[in-house]
Amino acid sequence: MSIADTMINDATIDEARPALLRALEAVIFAAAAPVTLGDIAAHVGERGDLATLLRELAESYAPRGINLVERGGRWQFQTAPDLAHHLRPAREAVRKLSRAAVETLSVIAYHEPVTRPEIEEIRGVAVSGGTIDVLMEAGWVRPAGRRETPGRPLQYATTPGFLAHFNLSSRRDLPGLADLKAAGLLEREPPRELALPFSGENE
Amino acid sequence: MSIADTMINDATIDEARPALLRALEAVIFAAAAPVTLGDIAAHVGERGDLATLLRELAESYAPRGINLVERGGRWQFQTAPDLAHHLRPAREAVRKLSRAAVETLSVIAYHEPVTRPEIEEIRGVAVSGGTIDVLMEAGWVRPAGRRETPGRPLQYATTPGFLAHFNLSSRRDLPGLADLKAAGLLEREPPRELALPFSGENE
Amino acid sequence: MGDDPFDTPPRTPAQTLVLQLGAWEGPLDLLLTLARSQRVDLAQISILALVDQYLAFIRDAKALSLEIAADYLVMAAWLAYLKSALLLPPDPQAEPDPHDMALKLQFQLQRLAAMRDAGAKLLARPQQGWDTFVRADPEGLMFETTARYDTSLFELLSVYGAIKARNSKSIHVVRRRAVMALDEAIERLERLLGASIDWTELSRFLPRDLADEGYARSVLASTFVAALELTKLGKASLSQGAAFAPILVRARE
Repeated sequence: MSIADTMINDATIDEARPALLRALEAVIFAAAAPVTLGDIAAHVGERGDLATLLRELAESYAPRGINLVERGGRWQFQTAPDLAHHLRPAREAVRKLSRAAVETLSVIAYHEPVTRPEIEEIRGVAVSGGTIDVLMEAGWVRPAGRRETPGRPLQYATTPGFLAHFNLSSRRDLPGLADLKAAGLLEREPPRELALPFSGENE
Repeated sequence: MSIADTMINDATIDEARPALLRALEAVIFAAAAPVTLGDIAAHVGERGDLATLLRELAESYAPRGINLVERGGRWQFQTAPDLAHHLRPAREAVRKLSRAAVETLSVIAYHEPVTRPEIEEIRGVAVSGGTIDVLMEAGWVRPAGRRETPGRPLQYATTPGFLAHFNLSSRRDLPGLADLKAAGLLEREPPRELALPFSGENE
Repeated sequence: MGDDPFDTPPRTPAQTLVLQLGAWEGPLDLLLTLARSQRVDLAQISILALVDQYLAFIRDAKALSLEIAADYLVMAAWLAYLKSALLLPPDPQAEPDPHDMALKLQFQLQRLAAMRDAGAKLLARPQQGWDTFVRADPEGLMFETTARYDTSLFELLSVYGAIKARNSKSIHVVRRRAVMALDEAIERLERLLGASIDWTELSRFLPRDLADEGYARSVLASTFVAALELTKLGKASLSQGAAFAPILVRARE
């Protein structure tokens, strides 16, 4: 593509921007589920830098009661979290996750893809039946292929639904992820330079 | 309510206006069905002139791809009507015509206007209704009146779309039998169907 | 209601365990709790002290003559071994190195604590359907698929050519139908022969002036075979003086 072509294209896009933003809004609003860039492009056409436009649109919605958010590469509208008190059904029991389920979920989220033996090693107990099922039923955890090691154990990972449910744009937004990584706590083996634990033994 | 109360209320409302507008947005957005003023008040509380606020909100959404509209006293968000084509865009799927369809088409082109029994006679096999439907869907064949013979069978002919697709300026541009023979097209393809004796029965 | 005997679940050994150890999800969980009672910063805990705490806890539980699950006892034995290895003078041959084992234990405790913490933080985040809400009943996106048919003129013409070629073959079939069937030939020859007992040339029974050469050949062949058939049936006699000489035929009594 020549420079002239690029310029012409850019001009066209600039002119079409408001219309494109409107189309983006409408497509994401009408979608039955969070949509990827590809889904959006399939509906509005491959025009301009959709990712940039989406971020711009999200910004314009930020102060509103409805927000445009990205969850694991998928875009959706949702209500602003601070307005929950207007929207919560008066009496609805939140289904409590068991402690084992929460722990298993965080192990999968921070270590994915992770095998069941690894989950058991980290938690120090066998994963009881019903824990992973519950997480899969909630749509937060999925089987993620087999590891190419002896026994070819099944691995687990989180889903876009997990990110959406916990209002995470991506796995990078997992709370404390960077710190845990820096501390070597997401490795499978202790880092060699880990402080000696029995420094107090000779005190 | 005293005038002083009203004034205090108005002041409070003015301060709370942006928050109230956000709450309105969220409530209408998240509702399972279009909501009445009463429904909204039940969620955000009896504050200020909801009807006026709603109209204001609707105005702020008017240029967007999502509109806030009132239908019979119920409020709802919906996509802007002019964007419908993005929500159900037409997608073209290129399809190949079946051999039977191409044969039928060629018979219609060379013999139009022609009835179905005549097509069958020329092709030597029965023509299924679906075959002619496909040709009509492709925009190449049209019904061309009834023949004034017993049973008044429907006749078929080709369309201008047919000529356009095959780059023909008129049906006279179709090569004659002699041309076909000269071009080697008469023997080009062995007939797929067996030459059943009944193919000659009508001659 | 509480008096209903059916409301009281039966006591089982497992439940006895729940009373004492049920607060922990296994030995590692117990160790983590003990470590936290030592220090908040798990990186600073004393493994030797932790081992002592664990062993003391198990000893007390035994003193209460509670059943202790096997995995707690296995951990106790392993920790006792680790303690003795750590207290012995360093042995460079020791495999695995007890210091590495201690390091690993500490790592596991830190990791478990980190995951617990992460789980709590995760649950503290705004959650879909509780803090944030999406549209209840979106229309959904769809595609209107329209078919575009693609056929070339060459395809169209060659197919028509093929139909025509097929039809000309079928005309050939029609000509082959202009034959005199054997049945017809037998019936005809028998009728013409009548009761004639004079030898007559077979060719004289052929119809004259047949314009269609193909049909004429068919009649000749059929009539000849008919003569053979009638002879076989004992209704006629055949005679030929020499090869390629005229064939003579007559009726037989």
